[in-house]
Amino acid sequence: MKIVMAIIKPFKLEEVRDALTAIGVHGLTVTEVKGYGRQKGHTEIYRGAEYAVSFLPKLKIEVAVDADIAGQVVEAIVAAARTGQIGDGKIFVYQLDSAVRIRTGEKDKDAL
Amino acid sequence: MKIVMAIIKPFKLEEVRDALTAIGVHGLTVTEVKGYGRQKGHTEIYRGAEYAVSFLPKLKIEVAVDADIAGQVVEAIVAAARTGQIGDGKIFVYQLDSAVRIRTGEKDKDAL
Amino acid sequence: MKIVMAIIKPFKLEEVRDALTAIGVHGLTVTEVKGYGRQKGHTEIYRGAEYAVSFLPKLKIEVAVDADIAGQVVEAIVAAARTGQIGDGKIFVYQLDSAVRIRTGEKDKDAL
Amino acid sequence: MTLFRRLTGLMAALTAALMIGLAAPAAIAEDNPAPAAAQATPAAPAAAPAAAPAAQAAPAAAAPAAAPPSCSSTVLEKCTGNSGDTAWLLTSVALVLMMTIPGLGLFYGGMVSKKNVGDTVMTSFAITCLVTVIYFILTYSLAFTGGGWFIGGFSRVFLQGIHYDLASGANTPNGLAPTIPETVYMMFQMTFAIITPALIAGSFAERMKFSAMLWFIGLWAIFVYAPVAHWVWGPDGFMSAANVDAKGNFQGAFQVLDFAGGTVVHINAGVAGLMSCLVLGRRKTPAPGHNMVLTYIGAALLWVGWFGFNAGSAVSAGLQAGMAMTVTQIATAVAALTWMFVEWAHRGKPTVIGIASGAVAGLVAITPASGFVGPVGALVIGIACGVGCYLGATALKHAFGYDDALDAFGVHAVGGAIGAILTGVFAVNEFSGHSGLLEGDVGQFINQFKGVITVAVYDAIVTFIILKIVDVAVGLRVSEEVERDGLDLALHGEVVH
Amino acid sequence: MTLFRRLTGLMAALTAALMIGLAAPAAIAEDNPAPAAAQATPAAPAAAPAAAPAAQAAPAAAAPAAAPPSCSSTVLEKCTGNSGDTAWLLTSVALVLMMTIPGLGLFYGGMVSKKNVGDTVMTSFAITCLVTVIYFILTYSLAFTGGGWFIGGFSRVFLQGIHYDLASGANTPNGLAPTIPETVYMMFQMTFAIITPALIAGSFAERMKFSAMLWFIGLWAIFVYAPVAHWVWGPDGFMSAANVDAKGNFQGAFQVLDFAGGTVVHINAGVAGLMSCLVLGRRKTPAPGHNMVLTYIGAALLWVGWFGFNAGSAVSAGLQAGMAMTVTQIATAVAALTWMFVEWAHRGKPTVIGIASGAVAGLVAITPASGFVGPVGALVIGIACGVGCYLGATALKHAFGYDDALDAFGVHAVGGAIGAILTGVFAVNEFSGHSGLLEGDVGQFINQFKGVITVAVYDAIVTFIILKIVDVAVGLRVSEEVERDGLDLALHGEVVH
Amino acid sequence: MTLFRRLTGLMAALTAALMIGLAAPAAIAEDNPAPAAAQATPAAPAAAPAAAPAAQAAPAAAAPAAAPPSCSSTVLEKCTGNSGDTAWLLTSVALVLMMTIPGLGLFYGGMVSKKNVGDTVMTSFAITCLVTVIYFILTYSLAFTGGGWFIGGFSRVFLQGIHYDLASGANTPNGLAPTIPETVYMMFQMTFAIITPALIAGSFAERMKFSAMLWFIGLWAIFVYAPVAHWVWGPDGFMSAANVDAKGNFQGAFQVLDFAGGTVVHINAGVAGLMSCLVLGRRKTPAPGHNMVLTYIGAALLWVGWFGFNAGSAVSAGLQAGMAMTVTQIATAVAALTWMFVEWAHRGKPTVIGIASGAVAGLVAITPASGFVGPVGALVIGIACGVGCYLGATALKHAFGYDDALDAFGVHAVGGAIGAILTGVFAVNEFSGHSGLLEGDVGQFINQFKGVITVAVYDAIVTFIILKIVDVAVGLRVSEEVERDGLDLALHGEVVH
Ligand SMILES: Nc1ncnc2c1ncn2[C@@H]1O[C@H](COP(=O)(O)OP(=O)(O)O)[C@@H](O)[C@H]1O
Ligand SMILES: Nc1ncnc2c1ncn2[C@@H]1O[C@H](COP(=O)(O)OP(=O)(O)O)[C@@H](O)[C@H]1O
Ligand SMILES: Nc1ncnc2c1ncn2[C@@H]1O[C@H](COP(=O)(O)OP(=O)(O)O)[C@@H](O)[C@H]1O
Repeated sequence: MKIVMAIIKPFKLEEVRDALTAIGVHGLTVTEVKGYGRQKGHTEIYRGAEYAVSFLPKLKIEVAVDADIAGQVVEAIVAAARTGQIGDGKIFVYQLDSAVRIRTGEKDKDAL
Repeated sequence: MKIVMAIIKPFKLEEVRDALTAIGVHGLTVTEVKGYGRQKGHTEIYRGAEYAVSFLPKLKIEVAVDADIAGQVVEAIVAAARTGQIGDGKIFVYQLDSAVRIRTGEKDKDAL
Repeated sequence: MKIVMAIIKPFKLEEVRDALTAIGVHGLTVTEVKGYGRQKGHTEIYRGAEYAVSFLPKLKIEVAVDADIAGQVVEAIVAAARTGQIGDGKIFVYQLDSAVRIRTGEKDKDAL
Repeated sequence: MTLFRRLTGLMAALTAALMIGLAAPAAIAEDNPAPAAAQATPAAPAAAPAAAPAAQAAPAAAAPAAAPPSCSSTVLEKCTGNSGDTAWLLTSVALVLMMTIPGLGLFYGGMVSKKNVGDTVMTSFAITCLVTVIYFILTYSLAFTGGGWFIGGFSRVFLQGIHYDLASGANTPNGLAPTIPETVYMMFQMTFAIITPALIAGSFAERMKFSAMLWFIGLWAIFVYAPVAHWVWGPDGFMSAANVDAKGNFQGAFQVLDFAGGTVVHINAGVAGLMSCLVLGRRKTPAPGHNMVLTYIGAALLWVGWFGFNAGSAVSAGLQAGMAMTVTQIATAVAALTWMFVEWAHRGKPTVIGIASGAVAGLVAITPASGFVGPVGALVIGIACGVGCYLGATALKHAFGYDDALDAFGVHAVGGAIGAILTGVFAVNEFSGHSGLLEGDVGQFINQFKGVITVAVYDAIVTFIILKIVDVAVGLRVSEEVERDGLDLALHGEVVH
Repeated sequence: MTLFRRLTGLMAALTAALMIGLAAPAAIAEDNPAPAAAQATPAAPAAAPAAAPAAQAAPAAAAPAAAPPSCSSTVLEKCTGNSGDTAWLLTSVALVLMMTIPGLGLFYGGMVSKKNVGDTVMTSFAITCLVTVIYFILTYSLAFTGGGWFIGGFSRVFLQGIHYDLASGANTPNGLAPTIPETVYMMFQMTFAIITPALIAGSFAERMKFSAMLWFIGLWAIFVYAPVAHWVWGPDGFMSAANVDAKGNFQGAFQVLDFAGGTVVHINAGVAGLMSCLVLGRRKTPAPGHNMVLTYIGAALLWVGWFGFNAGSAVSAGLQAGMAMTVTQIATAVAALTWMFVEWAHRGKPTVIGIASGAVAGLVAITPASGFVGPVGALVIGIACGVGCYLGATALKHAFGYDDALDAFGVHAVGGAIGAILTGVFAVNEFSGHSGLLEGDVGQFINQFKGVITVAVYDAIVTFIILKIVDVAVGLRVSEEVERDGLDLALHGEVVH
Repeated sequence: MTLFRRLTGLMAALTAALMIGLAAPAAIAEDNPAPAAAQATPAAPAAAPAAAPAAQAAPAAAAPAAAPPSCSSTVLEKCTGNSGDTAWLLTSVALVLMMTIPGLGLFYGGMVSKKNVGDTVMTSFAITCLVTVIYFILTYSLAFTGGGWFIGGFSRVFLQGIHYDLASGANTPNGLAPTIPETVYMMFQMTFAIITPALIAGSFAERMKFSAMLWFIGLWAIFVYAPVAHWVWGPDGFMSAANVDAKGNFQGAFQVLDFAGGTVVHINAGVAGLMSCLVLGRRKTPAPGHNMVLTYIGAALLWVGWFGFNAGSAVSAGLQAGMAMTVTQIATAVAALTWMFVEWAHRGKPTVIGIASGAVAGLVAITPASGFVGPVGALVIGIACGVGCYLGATALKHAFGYDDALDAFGVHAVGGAIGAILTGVFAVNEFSGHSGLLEGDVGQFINQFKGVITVAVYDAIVTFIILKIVDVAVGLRVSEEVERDGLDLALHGEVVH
């Protein structure tokens, strides 16, 4: 199994979720994060002074999937999350040893 | 070493924390996340209209532990976090290459 | 490739970010988390009663880097995040199978 | 489902009430002076303490216009009393309403968990609306018209005839406020009838069903507030200083001094709160307040609005209003600092919620005393209630283990009692025509105790009965899941994002 | 860039206006009674409904002082009218300003997304400032001085001569408020001129450019609000009850009863809102309000402030103010409960935003009626608008698919119309010298319809034209990116942390 | 520990003060008219600018009642002055208190980091309480009773005798407000004594110890505010327009026009603020305000409350109050727009905090001028302070590098000075009996400068000394850890959840 962790632009969440359900992935976990990278930040104004904000709001999506569909999942996310502008984000894939469904104690694939 | 990452229902945090300390795990990191899965979401009402909310509040717990107690840790979390209802969450375990305690620079096991 | 995940004290973010850029790492993702460990928590007062809070605000930093600079990255973070007091946090390193830049579809090293 | 069925019941009930409203012939309800003329209650030249000033001021105020002004047939040449007094009372209505919404709702809302803040503020808002309807239809008449020692009459049901009485000159049934239109006096008293039950919510916060709350408060407003208000402030209540004959001789059982509501409002609400948290039981996981900024805003608006509450109770814009405002400010500031320093000494830190709670404690305690005592009396009352209410919200509560969530009992009943009793100690004849213990009037001092006890006992019993009835009828408490997930989402389908 | 260019234009425009201000010789602007004396408009013993009371009260009130008081040469021995009436109107100015800031801004701010709350509250604040300037320079004069049936004159441009008129005794041009200084009447009316355009913002929230908003509101205040206010409340407006000759005979086209602004304020704002959301189009992703606590605070402050709005419109502190306050309270409470129960039945839950919206609906509907109807009329109006506005904000909106973001049309136009028409049904002669359908006056009932339609049609057309002009000039709507990322950060460089 | 020891000291001190209060025989403190009669200060037919109106209005107002009204032995037949004036002043007390709590606390609270918002709002609340106690015990007497050019007397310590003076008719020592009870005048002035030190907090926010703040403010209220208030407003202060003999001849050194507190309140607070941030040093990591919605609410409540501040300073409900309210509204709106447009041009965006700050700047600058100037004067003052205060909060501050956290100096001292000086330019004799430069009175223009400088210099020196003493005694600044983790958690054990 793999965990596919994607950093995306916040407003892309619905599209990514739909893309994943479309390929049969029915579970995921989302975290609000702040990202730093190539994309330039914005400035806030306070009493005539400017404050640069270099950390931008992003969403981190984590999906545990069976290894053989990992590639498909990555493609689905890329397709759904892409705007073509700097800051679209990254997708990281890493090995998952085991998974358990707390409710039933089911293991691994059955747990997803 | 392993990282045990568990997605649980928010109100189960204290119980899980206690269960872990009970088996000698004295450190963990918690993140507020939103989860999507089998558990059906709720609806908000606004000016006579209903809005479906499919992402539910969950907590993500990350614990870095020595490989040989990983199984024990998983069981402890399952026992503490289970309510038996849909949405109890998942536990994911993956390989941890190395760990460092920033304060002392201690490595791996000593860092936990 | 590796993912370096560090739990640090919130006010150390800027220093860590600068330390990383100094060694050529120009992207990272930050998450607000709560940490439990050796560091003792604080107490809140409400209507003459005390409430112990054992979860302390921390920041989780995730950086995906090429394997051979992982060690360097860890050292940079340790140097920047250390105060020498309990609660400075941990750094965890684990294996990253693959990475993709959503915008371009570039893979692995090119995606970082 | 069941919730829905109960709700329908509730709607039915209210709609019924409203319909009666429509049924009542507009003619009677609005145009016919007869009923008003009919029911002649004792004129009260020295009516309620609150009224006394106004009453006596009346001649003075009216004097230049050769009192009483003759009233012609068109509305506005009817004698409009004293426009300055009326202006201040109109303002006071706005100030006291502001105490409940948004004031009290925010004061309470900041002290609950974030997941319950919506239900908490909505409780204040809904009580404001519900009591307004009950009051104009029924309870204003029951409380403030002549009837007997224990309850008033029905002559003002649906406010019929209320528009005419200033026109009837001396024979106004509204001897309680002779220099202002009765509509304004009615509105002023309405704001008191609203905030009193809203205060109770502090005890049952975070666990009572919204529907049960509506039933409970509706019944309480009728069966507890109305009679108690009549006893203490009605033209012929058995403790009412307004209950005097033409020669000014007291006609009741024993005379209680309660300028702006120590017994009627605060002890009454506090004791009802205690009963409600005893009957409901403890919250599963009490937590510290989620936002002291909301509590700060609420306490500040309560303080500002309380000037209408206390100085407005002079029912005139003159010397007594000025002194009432003065002692209110002093007692409040002293109590706030006292609470802050006591908590600082006790827990090592001064807290926002602490100083805010102390201010409210001071406002509560000075309420019954405001028209009777002077600056030094206010100083002592402030210190006394600062300490007393802190203990009420901590030691006392923890000793008995009831879960008075936001300390409606610990602050309002305790503070109200301290104020009511110290009124009997520090009342200054020169200011109010009434003396306290310091000026040698032991009887008044004892009467204050009698008043406190009588109200507390009646209130406790009737509130308990109402709660049990509502529990059987619709169930008082939310389910564990609802309490855990928060009342906002579960009962109202809303969350603070 | 372009934003900046447009802004410069805006600055230029305003600065120009301000400079004219400076240009206007201080002499004329402030010291010269002449112009005031010059323009003699019909004295209005029974001026506007709002004025009627005051007008008739004047003799009564002034009586003791042997009316009219002789006025000496120094400012303060000038007749200061009735100090009680003046005190209440000064208070009312503060109350009504509080309705817009912070009231309305918070009521709206809680119903938008968190990313737009800053822009939403700033819109209320900026409109308050912009309209203040336009009004004192120009629109007070256009609306409230004598001119013709359709628009007033320029005699009060820059408020020249406003300080002198009470001194001129009977010949005051300010027959609309004879017992208070004209400055106070001007300020009172200013707060109405401010809140009306601020209400429109409910329809175009979350997507209009801030710069476009300033242009739109500025033009609307001049070309829509000023004439409509003159028609209905001006001394010689064609629907104005104040438009009477010395003998009190009506001199206009048809007389409309609008005590505190059902047509001038609410229908006017609501219809303009509808046009603005039709022209702007729908939001990309509407979401539920982000913080019902802000909406609760806003609704509560609107309620409290509305006492100044309605009871203040009696322009006196007497019987009519008292009854206006009474019916305001009743209608509001009933409408709030009605909305709450209807939504509870419809969606299974009572909501904070629902009860708050119902209260505002009740306040809106009772506004035109407040000086004319009694408690039972208020009860019916409350139920009617509670149901009507709920449908306006749900069924109606969804049926036609326009995106009236915060229901300025659904609540204010619908509620205003219900109130205006029911005023023609429930007006009680005894209270106001005007009868409604129930008392057999069919003509008045029909006039109310005429008033509603006339204002709605004129408003719709002119608002549409203004919007189109502004769209061409500076563009009305923000870009998709700005809407997506939030107006706070994109337009104002601020975010709620 | 040390904190705790210091706190005990603080408690001891306060308790001592309170005990003295108890010690003071109730007899003297409350019942004995003698002292009042004893200290006869010059009657002030044309007392303070603020009082002038009232003073002259008195006969007019009282006239019908055959002035002066004879006063009988019971409280309420004592002459209650003019009930309309009293109603407006009672209202003004509530409005001005609302400016500080919740107004100012929220205005400041929104501009600090989230981790310090509790400490910031609590500072306003605690100052309100602390100053109330100090003022009623001591500083009211020092500031507002007759003594000498530089400081008043002790005749009103613990407010003794305050209740009686209206009864003594013409010989009232309270010539400053002849038509209202002295208690009301005392309360009105108290709200000014409260907000002034609360304003200083804007400069030392986010880094001063709470305990040090209490000591600093307590001493400042006694040694800076009391004397300065006496100089400018006291019956015999050396700059006070009220300091005139029976014939109305000025008896002081030079007469300064300060209607509602440009020098006494704003310059005074602003300069003290500058000293405090100079002594404290810069914050480690200043950040933009965390919640502009709180700042919006605060600014709005400041604006609304300011009507009590300025129009209330007429100490009567008449022509002068009306014009004071008018110019307040105009200057505020103009200044808000000016600041907004200047920032828009400078930084490319209009901000919520910008327009709110501009409004406060306008309110500050019009304060000294409000009773003296007309609409056009207000327009110019608004533009001048909009630009001036923007520069004060940006260019000026950055040039010198001090960390005036929330710009108490940049807005209040700069705006107060602009207003005080322009009062000397635009004062219109017709409104106030005083002329400015435009009407050819060069002397007054120069006096305004003298006033500004005198107050600024005295304030700077004494404030500096107080700060140094407190620093030595308890330490002014929190530790780096506390500043980093936030004052809320570290000093108050509370956090916004
Ligand atoms: N090396 C990295 N490790 C972890 N997260 C990263 C890394 N580089 C970028 N990110 C995340 O991806 C987001 C987008 O990256 P950025 O360089 O801004 O644009 P792009 O994805 O188009 O290259 C960043 O905001 C950050 O959250
Ligand atoms: N494939 C997955 N990858 C990551 N997180 C998941 C996945 N499936 C479920 N989750 C997380 O687990 C939570 C519970 O899952 P759900 O299917 O709702 O109930 P259950 O755990 O009983 O099967 C979800 O809210 C989500 O946060
Ligand atoms: N076993 C663990 N797994 C995951 N996170 C941990 C673990 N132990 C500690 N942490 C994180 O590291 C933080 C600091 O650890 P703590 O024991 O308090 O101090 P120190 O880092 O000096 O040992 C904790 O707050 C927690 O967030």
